[in-house]
Amino acid sequence: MTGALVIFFALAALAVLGAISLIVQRHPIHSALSLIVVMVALAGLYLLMGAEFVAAVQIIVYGGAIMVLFIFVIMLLNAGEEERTNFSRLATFAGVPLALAVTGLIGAGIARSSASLPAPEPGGVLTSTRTLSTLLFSEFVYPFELTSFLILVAILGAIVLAQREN
Amino acid sequence: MPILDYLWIIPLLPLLGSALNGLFGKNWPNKVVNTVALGSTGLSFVLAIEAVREFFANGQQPFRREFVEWIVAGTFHAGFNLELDQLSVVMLLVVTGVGFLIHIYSTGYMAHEGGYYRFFSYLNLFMFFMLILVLAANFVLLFVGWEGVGLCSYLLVGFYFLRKSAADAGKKAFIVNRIGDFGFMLGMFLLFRTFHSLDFSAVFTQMATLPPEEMGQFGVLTIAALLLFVGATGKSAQIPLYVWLPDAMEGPTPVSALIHAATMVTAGVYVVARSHLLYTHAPSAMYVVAVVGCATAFFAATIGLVQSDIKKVLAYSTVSQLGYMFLGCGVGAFSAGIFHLMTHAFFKALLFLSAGSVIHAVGGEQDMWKMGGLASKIKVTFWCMLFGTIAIAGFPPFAAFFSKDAILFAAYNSEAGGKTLYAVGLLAAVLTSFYVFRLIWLTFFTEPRYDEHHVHVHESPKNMTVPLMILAFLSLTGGWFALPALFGGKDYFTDFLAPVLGSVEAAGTEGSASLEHTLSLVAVAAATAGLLVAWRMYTKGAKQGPSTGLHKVLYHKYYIDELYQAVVVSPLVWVSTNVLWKVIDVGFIDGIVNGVGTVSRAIGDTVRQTQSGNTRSYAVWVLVGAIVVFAIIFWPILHPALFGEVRP
Amino acid sequence: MVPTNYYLILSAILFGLGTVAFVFKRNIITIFMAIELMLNAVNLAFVAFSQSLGKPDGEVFVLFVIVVAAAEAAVGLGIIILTARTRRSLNVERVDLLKL
Amino acid sequence: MSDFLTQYAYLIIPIIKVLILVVIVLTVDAYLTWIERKLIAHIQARWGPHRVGPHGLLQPLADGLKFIFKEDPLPSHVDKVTYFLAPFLALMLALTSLGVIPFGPQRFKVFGYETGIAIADVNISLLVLFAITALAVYGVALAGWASNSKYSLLGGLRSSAQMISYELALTLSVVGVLLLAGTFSLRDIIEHQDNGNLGLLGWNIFGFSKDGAGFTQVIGFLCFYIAAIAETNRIPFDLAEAESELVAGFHTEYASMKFAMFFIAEYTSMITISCLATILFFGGWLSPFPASWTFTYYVPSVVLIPLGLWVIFDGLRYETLLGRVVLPGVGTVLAVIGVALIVFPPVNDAIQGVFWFLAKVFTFLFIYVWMRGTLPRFRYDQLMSFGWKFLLPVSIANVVLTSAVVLWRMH
Repeated sequence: MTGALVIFFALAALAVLGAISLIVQRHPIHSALSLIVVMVALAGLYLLMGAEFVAAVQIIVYGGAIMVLFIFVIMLLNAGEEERTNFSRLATFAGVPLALAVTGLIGAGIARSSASLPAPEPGGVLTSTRTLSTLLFSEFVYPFELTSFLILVAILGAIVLAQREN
Repeated sequence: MPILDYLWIIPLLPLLGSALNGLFGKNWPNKVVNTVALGSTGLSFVLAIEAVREFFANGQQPFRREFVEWIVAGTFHAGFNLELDQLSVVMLLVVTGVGFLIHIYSTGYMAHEGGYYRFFSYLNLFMFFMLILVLAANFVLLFVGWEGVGLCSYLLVGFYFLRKSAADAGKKAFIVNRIGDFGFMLGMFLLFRTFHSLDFSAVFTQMATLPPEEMGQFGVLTIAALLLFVGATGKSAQIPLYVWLPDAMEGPTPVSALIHAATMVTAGVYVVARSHLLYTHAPSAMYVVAVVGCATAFFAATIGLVQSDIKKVLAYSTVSQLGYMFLGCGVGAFSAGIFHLMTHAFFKALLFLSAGSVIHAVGGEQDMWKMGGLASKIKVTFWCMLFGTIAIAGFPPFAAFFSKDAILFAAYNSEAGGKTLYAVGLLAAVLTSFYVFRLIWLTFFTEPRYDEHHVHVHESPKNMTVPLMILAFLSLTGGWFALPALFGGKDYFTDFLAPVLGSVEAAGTEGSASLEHTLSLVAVAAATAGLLVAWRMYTKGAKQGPSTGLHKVLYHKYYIDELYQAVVVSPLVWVSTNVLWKVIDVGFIDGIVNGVGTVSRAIGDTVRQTQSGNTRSYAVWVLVGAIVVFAIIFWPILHPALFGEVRP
Repeated sequence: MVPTNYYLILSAILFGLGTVAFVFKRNIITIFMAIELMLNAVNLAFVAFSQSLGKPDGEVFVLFVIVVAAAEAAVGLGIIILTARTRRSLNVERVDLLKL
Repeated sequence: MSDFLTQYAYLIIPIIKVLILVVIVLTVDAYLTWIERKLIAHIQARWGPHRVGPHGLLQPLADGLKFIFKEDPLPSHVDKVTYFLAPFLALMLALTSLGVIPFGPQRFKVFGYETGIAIADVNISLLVLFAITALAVYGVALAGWASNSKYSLLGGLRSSAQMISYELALTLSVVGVLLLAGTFSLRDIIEHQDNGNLGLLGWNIFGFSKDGAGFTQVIGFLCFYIAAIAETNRIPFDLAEAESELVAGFHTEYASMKFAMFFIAEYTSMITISCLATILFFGGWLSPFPASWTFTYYVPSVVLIPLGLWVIFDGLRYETLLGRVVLPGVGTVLAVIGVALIVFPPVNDAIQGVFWFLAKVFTFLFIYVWMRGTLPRFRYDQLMSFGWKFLLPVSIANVVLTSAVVLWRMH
């Protein structure tokens, strides 16, 4: 039981608990907070694997921007507790078992297929920011440009959607 | 520029005029419409003359060219190819010339009618299709023209479509022609199946090598010839399909003159002559043609005797004259048939136009019993009509004398019951001269039977009378090509056509000049007899007596229409009403359509349930899909698990 | 050293929990969060693979995923605001009509 | 004993360092409030606090006692978890963000564990710092939402929107520096600015450098500082707690210690930002003078001795015991330290870096306070349009410009 394993299990437990709490919490703000916990835990796992840049970006973008946006919207709409309606019998009875089935399928598949993979090396030049950026601007430059267009479009869309027409 | 290389312009010009008038003519003044219609037709006439000149300049070499590739399917190939040989030359000149004259005439005749632009648009369209028909170098293109003129005839017969009789006549013409066209198409298919081509040249060159089929034995060629002849009977109003032509007189008189006398109805004759090789290789078919033609000539003439409608008389005479042409072809004298076709185009157009002028004069009245004594009032018309009458009656030196004479002579000389054919033809000639002179007397002499108070008779304007005079001149001189033949000279017309129609004339031309003279004398005597009888009966103002006995039968055209009604039409109507409509359409087709509707609605009703609009149930559906996908992806990984064997 | 498939199984579990939330929750915003959770799970798998296979491509993909998630959040939340304005409710079960 | 220490040094030493740092920071925060009140008072021609102790020097202690002993009311219908979580979150993040900041150049071994004058010296410290400051918004936003009051809610909304908007500018304005330094590590960034005899000209703000690949970052610095002020919710961007509009903004409903936590968090983040500005643009611990001017090593003493003497004499003017005893004591200590630095050169060398670092940091803190004393508050729409339409484009332009120049200089 090395230190790395300890940290892993701690963070994993944190993530899973956060995810579960996202489900059981009835107020959206609490769900959002749980999700933030999950994200921070994941960032920790990335660090553990040595993907430091991704970890930082994970927290900056997900934690610092996206989730803030969520909370902002929740506060703006002053969303209250979630009401327990059950209009969809299908979702009520079949939904959760099916979701668990999906989990089982993926889990089993991964468990049986990836046993032979080598364990990740923490740190190292492999995923230093320099490598990533070189890759990003050489091999993945077209997707990169496309994403910038995507963001532009998203901005315009958001503006158009959110403005009151008058 | 050598016009021959641009032969397609000649048919195209009328089409252009037709399009212009049809699309924009509605709001144009008559002058503009005239300019377009006459301009296009006249120009194509001029070009035709130029083309013929070049044709002669080339030493009468048959000109043949594919201008546009049209249909290519497997071995089948039909192009837009035009052909100009002696036969087409004759037809071309007749069509464009007479057509042009009739156009001029129409500008006067239709001046006060509604739908002026429509009329000329149709007329030009007809010119286009007719030219296609006569210039076509393969059966397919010829069939295009064939159908096209049928269409135009339908449109023009039903020109006064507000009048039910006119509309019905149009439909009748169309349907009866369909029957013939059906036969024609079958004939074409048979030819293609036999010779793997529909180009005249290809078919006939192959055919020339074949031996003629035995008399009475029915081979492919015979059947094809007969089928084509069926089409010809439809288009050229022969027994048994002649019934539409008299009713077609519902159309305006220029139309009757152009389409139902001069050009379209002769298309059948043209086709038979064009494919004369086929017929000469099928003697039995040829015999059938002769018999049918002869019978029609006599039969129609008898009906013509008693008709009171001036245009009906001419219509039946047209039928009978067409019979003559077929007789000529049937006995192998194709050039004689074509010769008569040409002369007939002249004098019958003349007669119709004069009749139109008469009708114009008496204000739309067509019943001869309500005319009379017009000779002094409308002199020009009278003289022109008289020319036409003499011509058709067959007095020398008028056109029909030569042509009819040639036909009868050929018939006399033809083996296999030639004498009988000759006799019947002669009798028909007597009848012909009788009913035409009857027409003259009833119309122009005897005391007037119309009331002068309402009808004020007046001569037609120049643009109607001038074409009359031209045609009168033509019907006088049109036959003189054959004039030398009488004096042992040579028949220029026959010689001219010889390259196309070949040495088939041999059958007709042999036999001494003396015999020919006697026969012509006999013919003249027959014409005179008819003239005298008519004079005897009608010169002193005859009354329209009560029609009885034979007269009644004739007056009702042997009740043929009623017969057809009973035998063909009503059973058809019954079947279509009680079987096709009530059973097949309602029960079967509507059943299918409604069934499709019902089934799809039922499916929709069931499937609609999933479209609840509830996002969560949609999410569940997404999950189901995801499970399937994952199962497929992971199957190769997972299925060892079912046997507990772990992969490395 | 932590074996790779630990990470992968963790990501599978998180993904499953995301799907559960996706069908279980009724608040639009929460459902949206569930989607983000699934994206995160996928990212974890990406990073784990890229680290264990020694290829940085996976992490580039993660960056792309994050960008897309950001854009998605912008537009999606705009839509949510609009919905809340017109429907006066954030409960997806009450938003089941295409037009009002 | 010692082997135990050597074995667990990697655990113990950081803990000790954290404790030290927290104590220092809390003290500094406390006296920062005193400085602020004094300065603003003088700017506004007032006396400011002067009752509690000489020059009101004990005012912070009094405030602290007050915070501790004040009743802590719980408003009705608040969301308890979040309501309690918010201040802790704010304080925790603020303090954590200091953890990656290197205060001095030295690296030394304790029980065979090499360490420096920084709690954590990670090679992506700048990213970590941004990550933590990015999370800082939650404290404010959640506080505003949880305390179930319209003023608080408005304050929370405002601050969350404001922080998202200005974070972009903040991050982008730093990219210029990153392009020059080519690393995320704050220590490396500082060392990259060390250009020997160029002195302060080598700092990123002026952008000269030995290899001639530098470029002035004035624009970047201005953007950074404005955005940073907005990030810390300070005047003129303190719309989250605009007294005149929303009673006290997001912390209207908070009292006593929880209120204090927000307060401390705010001042701590001020310190963090000042450190960051110092490091990124003003050469961190580097002395402004050329390396060859060794006599400048005595600047600390030259500052400390007169200060100490002045404090002594000033204290002697007091009648109160406190004045007569404490102030001279403090003055003597300062003076003695100054003398000691002259006497023991190695010590003097050791404190050079820290001295300059702190000097710069306190300059920035002074500017903070100065601004609060002088500038009026923005209107909310002005704030937004300024952030999105001016600051962001300018910082992007700075990035483009810098990268272009760097490329051109390299070839």
